[in-house]
Amino acid sequence: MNSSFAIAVRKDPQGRFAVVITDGYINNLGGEKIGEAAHRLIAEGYTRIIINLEKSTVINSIGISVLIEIIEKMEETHGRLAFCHLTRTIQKTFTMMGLVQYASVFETENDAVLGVLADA
Amino acid sequence: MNSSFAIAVRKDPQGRFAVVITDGYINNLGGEKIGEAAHRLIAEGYTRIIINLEKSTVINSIGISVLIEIIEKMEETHGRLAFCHLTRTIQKTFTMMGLVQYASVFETENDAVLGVLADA
Amino acid sequence: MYHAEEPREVSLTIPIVPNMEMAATHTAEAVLRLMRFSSDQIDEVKHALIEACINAFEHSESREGNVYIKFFIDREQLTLTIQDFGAGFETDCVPRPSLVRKLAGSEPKRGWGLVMMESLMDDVHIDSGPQGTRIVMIKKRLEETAE
Amino acid sequence: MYHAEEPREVSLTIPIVPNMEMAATHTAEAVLRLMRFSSDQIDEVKHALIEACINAFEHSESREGNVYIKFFIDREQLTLTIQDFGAGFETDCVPRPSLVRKLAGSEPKRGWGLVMMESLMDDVHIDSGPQGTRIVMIKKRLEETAE
Ligand SMILES: Nc1ncnc2c1ncn2[C@@H]1O[C@H](COP(=O)(O)OP(=O)(O)O)[C@@H](O)[C@H]1O
Ligand SMILES: Nc1ncnc2c1ncn2[C@@H]1O[C@H](COP(=O)(O)OP(=O)(O)O)[C@@H](O)[C@H]1O
Repeated sequence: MNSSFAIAVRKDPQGRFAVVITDGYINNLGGEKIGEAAHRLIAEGYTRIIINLEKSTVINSIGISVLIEIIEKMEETHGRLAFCHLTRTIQKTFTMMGLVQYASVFETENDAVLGVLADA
Repeated sequence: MNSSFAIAVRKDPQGRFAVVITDGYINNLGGEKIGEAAHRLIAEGYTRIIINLEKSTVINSIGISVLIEIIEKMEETHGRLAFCHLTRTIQKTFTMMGLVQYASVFETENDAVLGVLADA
Repeated sequence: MYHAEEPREVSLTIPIVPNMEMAATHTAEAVLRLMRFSSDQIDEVKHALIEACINAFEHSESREGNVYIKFFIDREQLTLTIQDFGAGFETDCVPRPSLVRKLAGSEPKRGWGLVMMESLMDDVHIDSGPQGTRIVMIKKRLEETAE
Repeated sequence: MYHAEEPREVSLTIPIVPNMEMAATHTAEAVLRLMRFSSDQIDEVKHALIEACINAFEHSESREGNVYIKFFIDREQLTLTIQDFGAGFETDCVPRPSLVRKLAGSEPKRGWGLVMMESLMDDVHIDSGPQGTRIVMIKKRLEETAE
């Protein structure tokens, strides 16, 4: 309901992938926090990143533009970005933008893990 | 969030008390539903009734006036009415009205059960 | 981020439609959260606001059919006004409700709205007459949140 | 209960303050739920409304400092207007965003607000000029909920 935003990062013990779990409204500030977390993971060498939006049901276009920066960074390292638990509105928006051509979308975090690890 | 309202009734297998569990905004319609449930229980012979408001965090004065009708009915049958899981605002309001002189207030449903069964 | 120094005003106009007071409480919740009021204070304001709205819905007989709500927030407090252009009422003639009398059956069960507003807000002022009713309610910030 | 036949209008005025678009989405949610729009439709309206509000916040340069939102609901649809009294803009001169160009670094990452509104609403009309900007968006009721 309010505009507070929190983020958690979970790393695969074997270092194959990392999950960024968001909580709250993804506006400019929320987007920036996701961006920072992703850039840190990329700097640490992660090439497979999952963003779990289960607890973020509201996003604005400024927040989304940060996600594009992450995709740009991941393309440079030939990494794979995946999203899971998108609301129908967010999925519709990502599709309209063409974002789903550069990042995979999965129902659950588990599906996303299997997805980013496939043909690895 | 919306104005839908639901009610559930749980009866003690030994018939010593019954719990009315509310869910949603207690306005005139919500109040009426609670009133009907309570009056049915009284008609069935229950003299100890607990109203669990855990899932009702918003109430209006029309809804409250129905609770007074229940107290009135319970007084006639020398019954005991108890409430549990009141928000601070609802507790403050019940206290301001003097309602807590005629009905006991407990933190949890379990406390309320022990309360209405005490000196039974 | 928001700085409590700057006064802010939010206006909401709702039609007289059953349960439309919920639009007012949801607006109140969002606005007061942004303005850093505490959850308990927000809850009290929501309940007082509901009472003022349903009174306008039930009693105002407004032909024009709307209720006008304003949230004015500054460093010290929220000033909330609820106005209708209905028939008005004699504020001095409203009897204080008594639970004892209500349980004795000597007065109607209803009649708790105004005392609820008074109990939940720091100040309530009612201006009512043939031009309608305007309620001004104040909720002071708690010390910690004003800092 | 509410009958969809009667048109209803709700107005909300919010100040230009970061995150104040949340007050608008919460009002929208409560009003549209009462007016029996589906959850998915409400969610789409909320996101379109956010974009219109943050555009007014970011770009309008309004001195007067408010955004005026109106929900007009009838049997067929919601008509939502978002207005500011800012500087306005040339609607014809806004380039369509392209993800390919953005990823190639040849255009800024931002610039998705207007296309989001168009994608989420059934109709979007923008009136903008030196007197400010007024966006009129329409969301039609789904067949089932109109009954
Ligand atoms: N906005 C209003 N317009 C006209 N009359 C009002 C208004 N608000 C309150 N009143 C009058 O004041 C009385 C007391 O209101 P209240 O304490 O809220 O109890 P209740 O609404 O249950 O009667 C109402 O019965 C009504 O006569
Ligand atoms: N209310 C407004 N007042 C002035 N300019 C606006 C307004 N809304 C949109 N614009 C202009 O239209 C452009 C495109 O808006 P939008 O598609 O929402 O993307 P973004 O806000 O990310 O730039 C803005 O950059 C701005 O120049």
